[in-house]
This record gives sequence, C-alpha cells and structure tokens, in this order.
Amino acid sequence: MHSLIQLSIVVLLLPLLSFVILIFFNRRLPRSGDFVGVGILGTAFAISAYIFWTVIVQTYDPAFKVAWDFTWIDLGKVPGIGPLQIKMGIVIDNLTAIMLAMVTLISLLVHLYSTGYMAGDKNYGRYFAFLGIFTFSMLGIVLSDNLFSIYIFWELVGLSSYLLIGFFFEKDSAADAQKKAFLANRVGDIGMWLGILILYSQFHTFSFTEIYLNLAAGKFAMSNAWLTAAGLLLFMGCVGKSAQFPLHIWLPDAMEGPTPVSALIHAATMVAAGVYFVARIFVLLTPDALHVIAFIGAFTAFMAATIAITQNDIKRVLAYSTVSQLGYMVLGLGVGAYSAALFHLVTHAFFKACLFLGSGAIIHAMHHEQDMRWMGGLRKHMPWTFATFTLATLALAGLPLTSGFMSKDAILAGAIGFAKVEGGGVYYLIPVLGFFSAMLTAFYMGRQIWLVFFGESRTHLKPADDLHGAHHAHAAHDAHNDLHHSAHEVHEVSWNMRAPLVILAALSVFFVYSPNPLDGAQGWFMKMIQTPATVVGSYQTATEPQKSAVGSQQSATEGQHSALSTQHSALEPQKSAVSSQQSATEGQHSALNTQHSALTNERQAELAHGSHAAHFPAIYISSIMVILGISLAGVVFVFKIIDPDKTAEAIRPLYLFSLNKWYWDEIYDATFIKGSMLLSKMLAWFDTNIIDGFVNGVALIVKNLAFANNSFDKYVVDGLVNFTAFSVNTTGAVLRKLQTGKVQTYVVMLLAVVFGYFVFYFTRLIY
Amino acid sequence: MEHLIPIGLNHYLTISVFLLGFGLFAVMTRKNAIVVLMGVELILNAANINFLAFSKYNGGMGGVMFSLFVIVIAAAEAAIALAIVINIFKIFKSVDVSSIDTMKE
Amino acid sequence: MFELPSGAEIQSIIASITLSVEFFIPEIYLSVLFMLLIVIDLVAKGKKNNLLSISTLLGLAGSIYFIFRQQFMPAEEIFFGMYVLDEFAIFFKYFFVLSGMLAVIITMADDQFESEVKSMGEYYALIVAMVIGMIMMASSADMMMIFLSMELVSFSAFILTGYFKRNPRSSEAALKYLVYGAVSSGLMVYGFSLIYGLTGETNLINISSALSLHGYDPVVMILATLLILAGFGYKIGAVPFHFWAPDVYEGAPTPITAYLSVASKAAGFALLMRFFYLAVPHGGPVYEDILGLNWVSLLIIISVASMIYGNVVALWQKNVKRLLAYSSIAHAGYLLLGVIVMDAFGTQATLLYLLSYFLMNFGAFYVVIQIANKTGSENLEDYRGLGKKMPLAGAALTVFLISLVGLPPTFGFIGKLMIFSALLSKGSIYLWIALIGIMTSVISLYYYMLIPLNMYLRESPSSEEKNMNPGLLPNIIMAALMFLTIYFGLFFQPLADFAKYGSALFGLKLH
Amino acid sequence: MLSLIVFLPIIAGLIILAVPSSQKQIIRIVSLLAALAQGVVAVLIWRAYDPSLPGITAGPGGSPLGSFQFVEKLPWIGLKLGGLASLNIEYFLGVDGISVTMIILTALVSAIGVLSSWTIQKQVKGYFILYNLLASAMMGCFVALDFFLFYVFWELMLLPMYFLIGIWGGPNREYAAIKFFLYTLFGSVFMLLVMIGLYFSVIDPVTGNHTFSLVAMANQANYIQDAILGPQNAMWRYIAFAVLFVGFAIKVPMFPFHTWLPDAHVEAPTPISVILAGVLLKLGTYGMMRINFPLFPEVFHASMYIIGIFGAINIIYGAFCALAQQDLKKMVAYSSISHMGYVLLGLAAGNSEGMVGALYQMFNHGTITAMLFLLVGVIYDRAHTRQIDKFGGLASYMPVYTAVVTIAWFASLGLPGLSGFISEAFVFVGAFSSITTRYIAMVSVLGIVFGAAYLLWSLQRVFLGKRKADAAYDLEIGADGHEHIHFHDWKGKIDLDARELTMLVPLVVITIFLGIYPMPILGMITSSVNKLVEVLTPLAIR
Repeated sequence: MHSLIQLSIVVLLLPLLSFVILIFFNRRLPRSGDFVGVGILGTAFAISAYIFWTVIVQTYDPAFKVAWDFTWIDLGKVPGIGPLQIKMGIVIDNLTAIMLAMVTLISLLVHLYSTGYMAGDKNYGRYFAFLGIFTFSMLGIVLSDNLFSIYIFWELVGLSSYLLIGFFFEKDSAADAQKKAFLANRVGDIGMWLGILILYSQFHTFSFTEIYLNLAAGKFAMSNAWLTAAGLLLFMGCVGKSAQFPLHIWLPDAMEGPTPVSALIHAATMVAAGVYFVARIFVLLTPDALHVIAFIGAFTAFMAATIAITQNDIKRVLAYSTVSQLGYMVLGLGVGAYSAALFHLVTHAFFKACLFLGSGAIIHAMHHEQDMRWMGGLRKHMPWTFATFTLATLALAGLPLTSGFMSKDAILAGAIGFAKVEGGGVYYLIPVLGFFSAMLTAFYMGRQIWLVFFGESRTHLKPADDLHGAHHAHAAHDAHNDLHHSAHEVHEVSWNMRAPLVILAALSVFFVYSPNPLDGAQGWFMKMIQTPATVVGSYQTATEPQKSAVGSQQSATEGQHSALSTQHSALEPQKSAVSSQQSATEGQHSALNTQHSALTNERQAELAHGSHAAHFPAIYISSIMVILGISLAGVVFVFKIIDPDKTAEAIRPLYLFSLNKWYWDEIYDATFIKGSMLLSKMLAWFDTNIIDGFVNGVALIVKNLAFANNSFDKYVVDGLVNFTAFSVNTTGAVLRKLQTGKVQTYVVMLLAVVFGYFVFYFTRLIY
Repeated sequence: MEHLIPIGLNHYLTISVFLLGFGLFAVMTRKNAIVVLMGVELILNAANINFLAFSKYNGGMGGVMFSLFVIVIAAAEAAIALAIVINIFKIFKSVDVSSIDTMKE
Repeated sequence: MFELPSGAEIQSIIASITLSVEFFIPEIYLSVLFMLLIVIDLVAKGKKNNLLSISTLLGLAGSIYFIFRQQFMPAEEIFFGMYVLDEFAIFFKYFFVLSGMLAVIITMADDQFESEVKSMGEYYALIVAMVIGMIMMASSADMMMIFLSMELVSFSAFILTGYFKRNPRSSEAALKYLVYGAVSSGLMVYGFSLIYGLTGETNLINISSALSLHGYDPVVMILATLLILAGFGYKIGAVPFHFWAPDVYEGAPTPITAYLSVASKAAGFALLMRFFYLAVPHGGPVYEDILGLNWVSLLIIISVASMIYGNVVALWQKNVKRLLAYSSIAHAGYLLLGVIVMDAFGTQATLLYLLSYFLMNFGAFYVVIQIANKTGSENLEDYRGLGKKMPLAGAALTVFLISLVGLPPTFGFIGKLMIFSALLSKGSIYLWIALIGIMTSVISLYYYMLIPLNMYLRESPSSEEKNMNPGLLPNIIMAALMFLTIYFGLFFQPLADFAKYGSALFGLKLH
Repeated sequence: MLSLIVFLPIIAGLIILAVPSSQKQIIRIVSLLAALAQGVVAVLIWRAYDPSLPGITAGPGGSPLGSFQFVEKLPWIGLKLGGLASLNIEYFLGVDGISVTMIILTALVSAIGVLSSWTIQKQVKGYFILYNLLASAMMGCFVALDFFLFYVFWELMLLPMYFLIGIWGGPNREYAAIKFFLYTLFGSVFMLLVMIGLYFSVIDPVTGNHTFSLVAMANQANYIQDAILGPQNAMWRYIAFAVLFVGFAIKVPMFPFHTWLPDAHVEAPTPISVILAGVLLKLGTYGMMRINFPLFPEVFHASMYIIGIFGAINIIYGAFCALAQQDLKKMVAYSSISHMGYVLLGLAAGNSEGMVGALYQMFNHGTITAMLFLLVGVIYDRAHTRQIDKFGGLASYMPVYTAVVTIAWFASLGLPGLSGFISEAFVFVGAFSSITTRYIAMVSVLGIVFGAAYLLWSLQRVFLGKRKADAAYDLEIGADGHEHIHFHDWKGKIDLDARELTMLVPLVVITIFLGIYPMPILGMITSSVNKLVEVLTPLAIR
C-alpha cells in the first residue's frame, strides 16, 4: 500500500476518533474535551499538509494518481454475472490532495474558532464531536474512489449537517431547518442514487475507474438518453448538496446552526462537495447534460444574487451569496471550465469561510444580533474583523488582486467561450447572467460592508419587541449572557477567534495561487487540475477515429488501470512547453491542443480554446461589472444619492419578490409539502376505512357477534360492509329460522326435501 | 264370482300408498301427540302391506318376516311413545305437539 | 301356501345357527350384561352409588376381550347372511364399546343426575342396549337386521334423551326425537319395502346383484333410495335430515348428547357406508346413464349443505351445547366428504376422522359438563373469566376446540388432513368440495374461538371466590383426553393403521 | 442440535408448568435461561456453519446432506393408505443460507423479548408458557424442511399469538387478536390444500414414494408429469402459487392484506410487538423464498412484475400511512409495512443482488424494528401514551434515550453506516438491474424520501423543540437548579434503566457493525441465494 494511502487513511480516521472520544467522554474530560478535537484536527491537518506538499509541490505532475481498494462485500459467483465483489477504496490525485488540505485546514480553523464562539454552551462537548463526524464524512467523500462509498459519505455529511443545523434543537426554527435540510438533500440523493443504479446495472461495479473504462470502451448497452439521464441524475445529488435551484431552499434556513458550522459546512466544504462530485463524474457527462448543468448554475447564481440584495440578516446575505457562488462553480463545470470551477471552489471556500467567521465574530460581539439594520459603525470597535472581512469581501466581489477575481474570471471566460462554441444565441444567456450576478454580488457585498461597519451604530433603533425576539433567540442557547447590551459594549473578539480570520483572509490573496494576478491559468492550481478527457465522446457522433482513439486509450491504460492517465503521456509536450520560456499562454494553448490531439475530442478542445480566447474580454467585462456594482452600492448607501427605501417603494413588487426569496418556500409548501401531507391523510383514511372494510371481511362477523355479545360494538360502525362476511352472516340468520322448534314443521321439511329430490330426478329422468 | 275383478298387486300397493299418505297427513297436521303417533303407525303399516303383497307375488318369506318384525317394533314404539307423551302431559299439561317449542333456532 | 320345511332342513338350519353363534359372542355377552344390569338395579334398589356405573364400565371393558378374539376369526356371513363379521364391523365394535364406556364415565362426572333423577335405574342398561344396537347396525347385512338394530338404538336413545323426566327441555327433546325418528324410520321401512318389491330380496349383497342383473324401474328406485336416505340421514344428522339434532342435543342430558353426537352418528355412518357400498350400485356408468341419478352427487349435495349450514348457523348460538350440536352437523358434512370418495382411502379417512371426532367431541362435552357442574350454566356469557378459575378445564377445552377446527398439532387436524388428502388423491375433480370444506372450517374457527375468547379474554362479572376445582379424577380425565388429542395429532400412525384395518375388507369390494 | 434449539423453549414451558404461579421471578428466569441457551446454540450453529454449501435443493445423489447442514431426518409417519397411496411424513430439519440468519435473528429477538417481558405482571405463568410455545414454533418454521412439519409449526404459532395479544393486549385486544387469527388462518388453510396437492405430485427420487420434503419439491425433476400440480397442469400450478403467495403475503403483510398489522401492533404488549415485527413478518417472506418460489419457479418468473408492483405499493403506501399517524406505535407498524415492501421488491428482482438485499433486509428489519418497538415501549411505560403530539423536547431531559432513538430512527430510514442502508441499497441495486422491475424500482426510490419524512417529523415532534402545552409529563426545577422531567406515576429511572439498556445496546451494536461490515451475515447467505436464483431462473433463460 502506498505510503500516501496509509497517511490518508490516518487522516480519514482521526476525526472519527475525535468523534468517538468526545461523544462518549465529553462529560468526563476537562473543558468538555475541546482540546481533543482541536488537537486531532491539528494532527490531521499536519498530515494532509504533508500529503499536499508531496503531491503538489514535490511531484509536480497533473496526472499524479495513486489508488488502493479492498473487497468490502463478496457476493460469490452470481448467476449470469460471475464472481461479483463490491470494493471500497481510496484514490489520491492532485484534486484530492488539495481538497484534503483545504478541508482539514478550514475544519481546524473552525475548531479553533469554536472554542471561543461556543464557549459556555451546555452541549459544548457534543458540538465538537459533531464537527468530528462531519470532518470524517467530508474527507470520506474527498477520498472515495467509487460511487457507492461516495454515496455513503454523502449521506453521512447530510447526517452531520442535520445534527449541527439542529444543534440548538430547542428552537423550533432550528428543528424545522434541520429536517428541511435533510429532506431536501434526500430528494437530491435519490436522483444521485438512481444515477448510480443506472451505471451499476450496466457494469456491475461502482468504481469510477472501471465505469469510465467500460464507458470509454463503448460497453454502455442502454440508449444515450439513459447516459445523459445518468449524468443528470448524478448531478441531482449536487443540486441537493450544493443548494442549486430548485433545491436551494434549505441552505439559507441552515443558518439556524451555529455560525462556525455555517462557515465550515454551509459555505466552505459540504456544499462544495456537490461541485467536487460533479467534477469527479465530469468525464461521463454528455454535452446535453452539461448544457442543463450550465443553465442551472447560471440561473442559480443569478437568482441567489437577486435575493441576497434585500436580505437583512447578515448570515442570510452570506448564505445566498454562497448559493450564488456555487451556481458559478456549477456553471463553470457546465461550460467545461473544469479547472476554473474547482479553482473557484477552493478560493471561495477560503474567503467565504472567512466571511462567515467574521460575521460570527460580529454576531458574537453584538450578542447574537444578526439583523444588519441594527448594526453599523463596528469598524472602530472591531478593526481585525473589519480588515479581514473587507478583504474577503473584495475577493468575493471579484476585484483584481484577489483570488476570487482569478477564479471567477476564469469561469466567465469559459462561459463566453462556451457560448461562442455553442454558436451563440440563447447560450449567451449564461455569460450574461454570470456577469450580471457578478455586479449584483459586488453590490450586495458593498451594502453589507456599509451597513455593518460604517456609519453610526443603530442598535438603539431596534424595536423593543424585535429586541425581545432576539433576546429569546439567543437566550435559548446561552443563558449566561447579559442582555442589556448596546453598541459601545462591542469589542474585538479574542485571539482564538481572530487567528482563523487572519489566516483565511491571507488565503484570499492572489499570490497564493498564481504569480500573475490577472491570470489564474499560470498558477499552480490550474496547472495541476487539468480538464480530464471525456469518456462519452464516442457516444455522441460515433465516428471511427474517436472509437479507435478511445480504444487505443483504453489499451494504453490497462497497465496503470486508469482511464485518465493517458493524459500523462499526452501532456508531456505541455510540460516541456511550460518549462521552455515561451509565453505561458501559448504553452497552455499548445498543451491543450496536444492533449486533445491525443484524445481527439474536438469539443473539449474548442471549449478550452474558446475560454482561452475569451480570457481578456472576460477580465475587462467582469472588472467593469464589479466596479459598477460597488459604485452603485456606494451611490446608494454611502452618498445616499439614491434612497434605498424610496427605490424599494418604487419597485415594490420586485423588492418583495426578492425579499421573499422568489416565494420558493411558499410554492413548495403549497405544492409538495401540503400535497404529500394531504395524500398521506387520504391514504390513511383509505386504509382504515376502505381496505380494512373490504379486505378484513371476517371482521364484520366479529363485529356483529361482538355486537351480539354486546361488547366493543363501536366496531360495528367503522369499516365498509364486507360482502362475504355479510352474506355468511345473513345466511346464518335466515337458515337458523328454519329451526322453528315445532317438530311437525321439521317433518314437513323432511318430506318436502325428499319430495323435492324426487321431483328433481324424476324430471331429469323424463327429459 | 268370476265377474269380479281379481285383486292384484296394484290394489295392495294403492292401499299402502293411501295409508302412507294418511299417516304423513296425520303426522304433519294433527295437534294431538297421540294422533301423530297413530300417523306413524299408519306409515309402518303401509310398509307392512307392501311387504306382504310383494312377498305374496314374488314368493319368498322375507317380506312376511319383515312385516312381523315391523309389527313388533311398532308395538314397542307405541309403548315408548305413550310413556313419553304421558310425561309430556305431566309437564306441559297438554299434548299439543305444535305448542311444545321452547327450544328453537 | 308355504310348505313346511323337512326335518333335514331344520337340522341344517339349527346347525348353521349354532355355528353362527360363536361369531356372535360379543353381542350375546353384551345382552347378558344388559339384563344383568337390570337385575343389579333391582337388587340395589334405588340406592345412588356407583355400583351400577362401575359394573357397566367393567362389563363393557370385558366385552373388549371378546371383540379382540374376533379379530382372529375369518370374515364370515352368519345367520343366513343377515349378519357379517369383518374388520369394518370389528372396528366399529371397538368404537362403540369405547364410546359407551366414555358415556358412562361422563355420566358419572355429571352432577345434574343428582338433582334431576332419583335412581339411575335402567340408564346404564339402556346405554349398553344402545351399544348392542349400534354394533348390530355396523355389522348387519340385511335390511331387516338394519331396521331392527336401528330401532333398538332409537328406542334406547328416545328414553335416554327424556331421562330427566321432570325437566321440560329433556322431555320436549324426547318427544321431538321420537316423532322425527319414528317418521323417518317409517319412511325408511317403506323404502325397504319398495326395494324388496323390486328385488324380492332383503340381503344387501343379493339386492345389489339382483339390481345389477335384472335392472329396475328407476322411478321406484329413486323413491326407495330417497326414503332410505332419509332414515340414514336422520341417524347421521346431516342436512337436510338434521332438524331434530339441535333441539335434542340441547335438551338431552349432556352425556347423552355427547353419546348421540358421536356414537349414533358413527353408527349411522357405518350403516351408510355398508349400505351404499354393498347394496346400491354406484360409480358404475351404466346406472348413472339409465338413472341420471348418481349416489355420489346426492351425497356431495348433502355434505356440502351440512358443512355450510352447520357452521354458518353455529355462528349465532349462545348456548355451548347447542353450538356443539350445530358443529356436529357440520362434522357430519366433513365425514361425508370421506364417504363420497368411495374408495379404501376415503373409508380409512372417514374412520380416522370418526376416531378424532370421538376423542375431541367427548372431551369437549366432558369439559362442558365440568364447567356446568360449577357454574350450573351452559351459556357463553357464563364462561367469562373461567380460564383463570379453572385453568386445566380451560386449556383442555381450548385444545379440543382447536382440534375441532382442525388446526395442528391436534388429532382433528389429522382427520381433516386425511379427508382432504383422500379428496385430492382423486385429482382435481373434488377440489372444489375441498375448497368449501376449507372455507367453512375457517368460519368454524370463529365460533369455536368464541369460547376461549370468553374464557380468557374477558373478565367474569361475578368476582365471588368459590372453589372451581373439578376435583382430582375429572382433572386427570381431562388432562388425559387433552394429552391424547395432542399426542395422536403428532403420532397418529397406530390409529391410522387401525382405521386402515377397519377399511380393509372394503378394499376388495370397492370399484 | 436443531431439535435442541427448537424445543428448548417448549422444555422451559413444561418446567414453568410445574412452577407455582406465585413464583414469578423463577418463571421469568427459567424462560430467560431457555432463551439464552437458545442463543448459545444459535451461536454454535453460526460458528459451525459452512457457507460454501448452497442448500435450497438436494445435494449430490438427491440427499440433502452435502447441501444442507445440521440435517436431522427421521421417519415420522409412514402409512399405507387404502389403495396404492401411502402417507410418508418425515421429521426433517436442516439449515441453509436462507434459514441460518433467520435462526440467529429468532434466537436474538426472542431472548430480547423475554427481557422486555420482565414488566409483565398479569398471569406471568400463562404468559411465559405461551411465549415459549411461540418461540419454539417460530424457530421450528425456520428449520423445518418437511412441508408437513413446517405447516404444523406454522399453525402452532397462531394460537399463542392469539392469546398473547388477546389477554395481555390493550383495550381493543379482542378485536385485534381475532383479526390476526382469522387473517393468518385464512392464509394458511389454503396452504393445506396446496401441500396435499404437492404431496401427490412429487416423488422422492431416493425412496420412490410421495414425499412432503421441501428439498425434493424444490427440484422440478421430481414432479409427476400429469399430477395435479405436475408440470402439465399449468393452470393448477398458477392457482397453487397464487394461493401460497397470498398465504405468505398475509404474514408479510403485503398490501392489501396488511390491515391486521397496525391493529395487532397497537394492541399487543411491547415484547409481542417485538416478536411480531422482529420474526413473524419474516416468516412470510421466508416462506416465499423457501416454498413459494422454488417450488413454482416458472410461475414466479411470470409474476415477478406483479410482486414487484405490490412491493412498491407497500413501500410508498406504508410510508404515506405512517406519515399520517398520530400514534407512535402505529407509525412504526406502518413503517414495518413499508420496509417489508423492500423485501418484496428485492425478491421480485429475482437476481442475486435483489435476493441478498431482501434476505439481509429481513435480518436488519428484524433487529431495527425490534429496537423501534422497544423504544416506543419505553416511552409508553413512562407516559402511558404514545400520542406523538403529547411530548416534545424530550431530548433535553432523556439524552441517552434520545441518542438511542436517533440511531434507531436513522437506521430505519436507511442511513449509510447503519445496517438498514446496505440491505435497501442492495434491494434497489437488484431491482434496478433486472429489466422486469427497473421502472418499479425507480418509483420505489421515493420511499427513501418519505421514509425520512415521517421518521424525522416524528423525531422532531417528540424529542426536539420544547415541551408541548398538553404534554404527558411535567417539568420541575431540580435541586441542582436544572429542569427535570417527571412522569405522573413512574417511579423508575427517567432515562433508560439497566434492563432497557441491556436490551437495546446489543441491537445498536449489531445495527452499526452490520452497517459497516455486513460480510458476517452476507457471507453466510450468498451461496444459497445464488443457488436459489439459479433454481428460479427457468431453463429457457438459464
């Protein structure tokens, strides 16, 4: 077993260990054992940092990959299939290494931060335990090499998110939110599960590598529509986890959880898992599927941005911006800007975590006041928070020199290229929406910064009852805080909450990722994460060269048992190109070409080319948009040239539409929730009355005799009359009347019967 | 005398059928237990006539024997029946068969 | 007109009679016992001690020895073919003697006799008389013998039914039984006379040969058969000849009810089988075509009617004795299922079912008596909460009822199993009848379970704590019967072999 | 060995019969010892079991040895019937992959049932006698390989169950009991006819006689061509299959024969609910796998689609009904219906994955539902109500209980890492892989969501949030200043006490362990299931 594998297993199991320790012993340990969590996560991060170092820095190889698996379930010699095993395994490539480092780092920071934020909560220990199980499941997703285990950990992160959202379960809102989150995810998951089933039913394996091998070899027996369906169904999982439209509704409610949790799960890692998963299955997505994905992403990005404009809860704004940014990533994948999307995933993880932790600091300082309308002027009170928050905001808004700028720009470039390749028309909608929401992002982030940090404190403006409500809201989870607070009691948070902010903010600056602030493509990230060659190309227009190429590719791969590692050989020229002092652009360009000449997939080639060509236009447009957005925010909030309230009045319908989140909750509640509840009521009634009445025939005898024995006659009422029972009953009632008790009638009947028989046979005799 | 019709098997059978009918009629319609029992006797005697007639015309003593036994049985039956009827009269103060129906259904 | 027989003939006749006598010893022995009992009664005048009952028991037990000896005799037709001795007869001899003994035992356990009658007097003698009569029913091969033995049984039954002279129900039952029985036996005799007219024979075997030789007038044949069937049907208490049964069973002393419902029903079946297997031509296509009258179809109608009627009407009964009466009608139907198969297997199944019915029905009635002794009632309501007060009786009754339903692991299940196996062994022709049987047995579960339901699931309204323990001997008997019911439900081999033995001779005579 | 495991409880019952009814503790302990002994034997069987032997049909030379294990085969009844027929019944026990897991499950559940019966105070003696009778009968059904013997055990279960529900049950126990009895009897009486028909249609190749041996019946070569259920009588074979299927489906219970189940569960005392849901329901599907399908493979193959549809209906219908329930126990009962639907679906798939999933689901549902009913019983003991809206916020006051409930609930909704998930996953994998049931599987997947819906919803209403206004318990400030919960007339521990933990912890451990590493169970069943699938696949397709 490769040493990295062993290390990764250790990394995987460490958080589980922390969970086990804390769940059982948190009451016995000092400080409820938070140091256990922090310590273990620290170790985990150290190891994954080492893995990151070895993989990314030392072996600087885009096609790096080590895999290991073991037989989990052995079904023996199955008739019609032969020996059938279900394997579990671990794969480590560049993406995995990066994700490992990122997840453990953010998790570590959040652990550290929580020691301050959650201090004094009565379930303090359990909280860290839950963080542990979450980190474990998240790492599981990152490391899995097959669909089945990904699905398992997928559900497990769902569970831990459920537990953490509902951490303050006394609050009904929290309990509702956690249920909502789990169910919404479940809806996504059944789609994902069906997708997995489609692939399994074809290849009788869950392993990525084998599935891709078989696909590439053209072994997919069902129609291509099924393949597209498989891709989209798998994508449904991402829709659920990454809160894409139409399943985005759970994420904002998930803010009921503790803020560090929101930072870790609902901003940085778990929600990104959806994008990560789509990246894993990227190669089997057919172009049709990709189109759908692109549109969903674009629409989500836009919709969430519009909603974020009008939200007043500081965390909800961030939540919707998260949805919006996830939309960007999905969009990126949809348009084929694979590495850009993943790049954005990472950058976004850091600056969004920073933002959430910052907001947490603010909320903490404001004694659990979350409404931005009653904040303001915090700049002087909380300089550190202000600085980090602003930096992260700039990154999110996508201003140059930030990481967000590079990644978002790369995505938008890809979008433009995509629209070009697809021949324009409606496909231009995607970049347009992208740019527009970029502007909106800048706007609402500007608004937030202003409302929170600038101006004067507006705490006193808060209506009493509202204050009251807030008091309740937070009294629910820590009763020790005094409630008579006001702005000038606000002070900077302690070091263990400040340090994470600083680190994360530092990670939102461009040079972490790329020497060139304008072009992420020159950074190590986008070099290490290359668009993998699709394996479904041959399913579109099955032309001969592709077939043969795919075939050759497969034959070439059998040695390393990896469909994708052909890139390695294919990319040799690229590396040389990079190392030789040509302009990086050309290098990139030629590299992509070589790659595609090896894979003969024109489409990917065109997309890459297009995105590259669209690189600079994208930069200009997006920068303009961002400037626009920020200046608009300034115009509205800083210089008060436009009064926000008046405008809101002016466009009231739109305002309400945005404020009420496009009424999605109401719509779902009216249709799905109400519908299924009604249906269930109906079915239950049907069950007790109709089915029971019809099927449970004998029951009526029971009832009638029960009635005769005058007990539990209430059962006589319910239930439909059952006919067999009824007939049995009545015949009994009628027949017994024959028994008159008069002996002579008996004789009469006897003779009647004899005579009857006689006549019967007599007639039969005559005729 | 020869102008008289010779009595044949059918005459006997006719009589027995009539007896049977009377017997059944009595059993079914009469209220008085005694009369009912007389009806039963009639039935048995109808059978007797059959036996005798058949045995006369088929030869063989079986029928005669049978009728003898039937007569004996009828006597025994009468005895038992009367005993029971008397007992009934003691209890119900009547021998109306149709009125004795405490047990039914 | 008949010339007297010569001396030689008389000699031979006497010789044959003396020869026959040695095949007739059990019957003679029982007749002696009968008279002896009367004498004992006269000696021990009116005293209420167990002398009579004990001596009856011993006497009946003694007869088993003679019956056993008969097993080693060759099958014989004695008294000029009026009477036969074959395995079938022997089987029923055992059966009736045992049932007689059980009847005596039950009687001894019944306290009602204390209150109702002064002296047991001729009671036991009559039971013995019934045993004799039934044995003769089972073994007579001549219409005259059939008639005589049936009347012997009937008369004793009449008297026994009305044995509680001061009890109106008992007397009413006696009267109904009398009238109904007299009429139906009268009709039967009339039917006999017709058959005699057709064939000039009274011996069953000669009848069948004569019928098949010369043929016959169908109309008369139909009439005759129907009339005879009326007589038999009244004995087995099958629909539509059952009307007497519920009232008589309810009114009669419980031991007699048990006795009638088991023994005289069995006797009726013995007669039915012998008569229809021997005398009446059946199964042969010839007669069906000429007649359009197939005995089997007739019996099928009767049995189906009995199963449905008995079970359905029983649903409404509140009196346990009456409920069991209706159930016995239903069981007549199940027994007929075995008869209509008309082969050795069917006969064997019928006999086995009779055995199981013997065990479980006597058992049920015995428990009913024990309960009546304590509660003085046979109504379903009064059974409430008895399960706690009389645990053993409750358990035993439950077992017997389960056996009557025909659930494993009880003897009743084996009976049903054999009957249905016999039906299905003929392929799918009788399947629908089997289905009806199954359905009705499901119905029967319901009313049978009413009794345990009252005994266990409901609390008794009266909470006074009187001693409900039936006493040691009854407990032992109940336990023994219960044990046997379960034991034979699991290991029925010996009894099944016995039944096979009983049906052996028929193996040859059946088509 | 098998005789031992079958008759141990009956022996205990006989011993109890001798114990005076006042000695309640002795009676309980005797039954407990019997149950534990049964468990020990079960473990021995499990250890000694050789997973390589397939079972289902006879091994080489037509003898069950070499295919089945722990075989006990004694002539029981050998009758010459009138004419040529003869009746041969054998005392024939044996174990293969599809029964061994059920044996372990039965031993486990009945032991836990005894523990949970500790609280029974009314007529203890009678209760435990009936209980042991029931335990024996259940075990017997799983090990019997002679149809007659199977039928005897099968019917033997009814009466004890009837009384256990009827005497120790809730307010409407009479109704529930008789309903259960009539339903199941109705199902089984027709089985009797089929059994006889099969007897006359099958010849034991070894002895040449008719036989009740299921092993011989499972081999189509042993059928007489023109017998009533022989290969030529296609119609009767279809009817017989349907009859058997209905008989077993009533036990499962399958829509629309399921209505006895909620009543029975609601009325039955906790241990009986545990037995009922834990083992009895499995008998239905076990009967299908052991008798119904292998004896009529071609009919099964023709009716896979219908069975699958019924399975889907069970899954979704049960989930919806559960969603609407107010009574916690009734909800769990309907969840059982829903989960048994997965078993049916898996069976309908007719391929190894599906069958393995079904069998594994039988085992898991046994443990998980046992847990659910125990937990419902715990709260019922304390609050004397099961109305979901009579609680709320229990999580704050009964942490351990809440933790166990959460595990059980999530296991029931098929959360990965817990055993329920793997079986459901395999069911779906199988059902989807088979063309016949593909679309049915796609519909049934909805069951995952609705299953989660009703479970989470009930979890929220009972445990999360705050105490409801009309809750069945009071809150009082304890000495330590914290709020404490107080049930009206409950003297015992508020949170789970030792006895309840001893019942629950093993189940929790099993659930988690089998969720992470299922091979201990799957390893035993795979070979048999593969064999079964072979038998079920018609020669044409094979």
